[in-house]
Amino acid sequence: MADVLVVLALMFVAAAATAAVLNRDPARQAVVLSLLGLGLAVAFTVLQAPDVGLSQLGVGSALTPLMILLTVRKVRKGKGRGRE
Amino acid sequence: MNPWLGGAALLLVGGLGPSLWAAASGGAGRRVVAQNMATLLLCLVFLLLAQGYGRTAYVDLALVVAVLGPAGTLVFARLLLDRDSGDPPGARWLTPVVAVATPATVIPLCIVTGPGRATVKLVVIGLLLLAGGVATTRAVRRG
Amino acid sequence: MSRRVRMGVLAAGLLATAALFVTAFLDMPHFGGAWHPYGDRAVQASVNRRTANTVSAVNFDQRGFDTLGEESILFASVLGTVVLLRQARDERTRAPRPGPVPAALRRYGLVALPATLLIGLYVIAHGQLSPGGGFQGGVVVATALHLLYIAVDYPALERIRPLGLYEVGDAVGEAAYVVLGVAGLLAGSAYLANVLPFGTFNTLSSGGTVPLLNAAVGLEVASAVVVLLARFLVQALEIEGGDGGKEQAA
Amino acid sequence: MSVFPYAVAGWIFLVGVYGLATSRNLVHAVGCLSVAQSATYVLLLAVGYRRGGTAPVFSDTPTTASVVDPVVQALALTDVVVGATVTALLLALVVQTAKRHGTTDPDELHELKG
Repeated sequence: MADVLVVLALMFVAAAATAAVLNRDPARQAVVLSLLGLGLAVAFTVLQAPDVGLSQLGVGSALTPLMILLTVRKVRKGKGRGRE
Repeated sequence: MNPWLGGAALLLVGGLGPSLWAAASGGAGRRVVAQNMATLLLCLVFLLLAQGYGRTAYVDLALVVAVLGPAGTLVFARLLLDRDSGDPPGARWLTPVVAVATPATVIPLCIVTGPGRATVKLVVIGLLLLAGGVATTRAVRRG
Repeated sequence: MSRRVRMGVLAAGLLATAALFVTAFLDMPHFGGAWHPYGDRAVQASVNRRTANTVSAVNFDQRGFDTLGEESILFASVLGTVVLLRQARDERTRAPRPGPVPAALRRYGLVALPATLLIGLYVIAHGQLSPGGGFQGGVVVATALHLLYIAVDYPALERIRPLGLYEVGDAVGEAAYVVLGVAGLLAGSAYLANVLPFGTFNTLSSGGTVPLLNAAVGLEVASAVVVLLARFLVQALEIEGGDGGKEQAA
Repeated sequence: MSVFPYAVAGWIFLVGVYGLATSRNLVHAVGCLSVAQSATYVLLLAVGYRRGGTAPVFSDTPTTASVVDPVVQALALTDVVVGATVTALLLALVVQTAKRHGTTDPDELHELKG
């Protein structure tokens, strides 16, 4: 059973990583990256590393998406002004 | 065969898998709803794993997701969702799923754990999750 | 280089790397094996020093100097970000207008903020016992403060966030780690040696210097993340952007 | 099963590098870099796993329990948080690039320069 969970969690992580790369719009990629972070946290936990899982949760669930979305907003604002 | 780990595997395949699909395709609204659903289910997965491995220390992960998961969804609701685009598809399922799945997971865990500090922690996680679910649904549907 | 040539080079590189990976993976000790010489010794050392969470013991006791290096990377990248995202001379700021926030969301934010803060501090304080520690808890604490921005509004966050204080906190956290290391030297032992009494196994005061170093790291990480996000928030929400840059360069 | 987790780590790394090399947006490229970075965590933890082992945290389990390797966990743990601040530094560079050149497409940047 433990092995089944490891395989499932790793497959989820691999799928999320692929999806994160294939989503070319950074704002939408941020959503997939957040799911990748959650998937990694599960994978770390089934690999019996709850410490690393906690670390990943803290960073991946809110912090990284917030930074990416703020960057996207800043960059778009700059571009919109340039076109005017 | 450990039923708790079995439940976690089932949630992983049946809950988080489809959430990933929805989060990786379609419009912004659908993605944010999927992300919200994923964090709520993930919290339950961690609770089931903690029980399944027989390690109460793992409950801390569920505790952290219960507060940071909604925070993440609120980030997306604030910076990604278009205010005038209306109700995102699937948003009306959020509250029923949270309202059913959370007690369905937390109450059996409380019964198995028995009275004590661990049970109080489980109840706190359940309440945080319910409050977070309601608040994020409100934010996502504000649309 | 044309796009097609570039893709060809990329494909060749990826395939070669994949081949190297496969060769290496087939030769590695198999997944889930029982042979972990370093792990077994680290666990033994940690139990001898009465630290229940051996991962914290490795980070802050056995490899404390290495963690100082990691912390310095963190400190340096925060410094770099602050320098890169400072307000340029030709940029104007504009106070962002507070948007309408549903009352239910505002109430959730006000309840979740103290709860998240408490959970973050709990994670830092229990680093030597259960999963957690300064790195994880610091991020949770910093996220808690930003619930004010994401659930209430930006001016509310600005009111409770004296930024200078967090910049000091970042430096104090880093300095506290260095000073705790010097304490080892003063006690007649090595730099960052665990010189405090180890205490009773599985209690809050166990582990000697581990909880103190955890607290120092927690302070630094929390302050660092607050400072980082503050820069991004100012850039995205306040600064209008000057006309310099491109035009001047051209 | 004996090499599957390693293969997953390899796949994540390669797919991240592919995204990095073909990216048309610097913010997307930073996201791809963080994907490639997560491959190292998966690989490290897979190396440290012991079948039937539990987490090397003895707050709720006897010290005689069979546990997985804590050294690799310590390596991954600090790098997750430090990696996030490095991501922030890269995003700050992207913001500066966009300010100076008005674009975040690496190909257009190349044309500007040369």
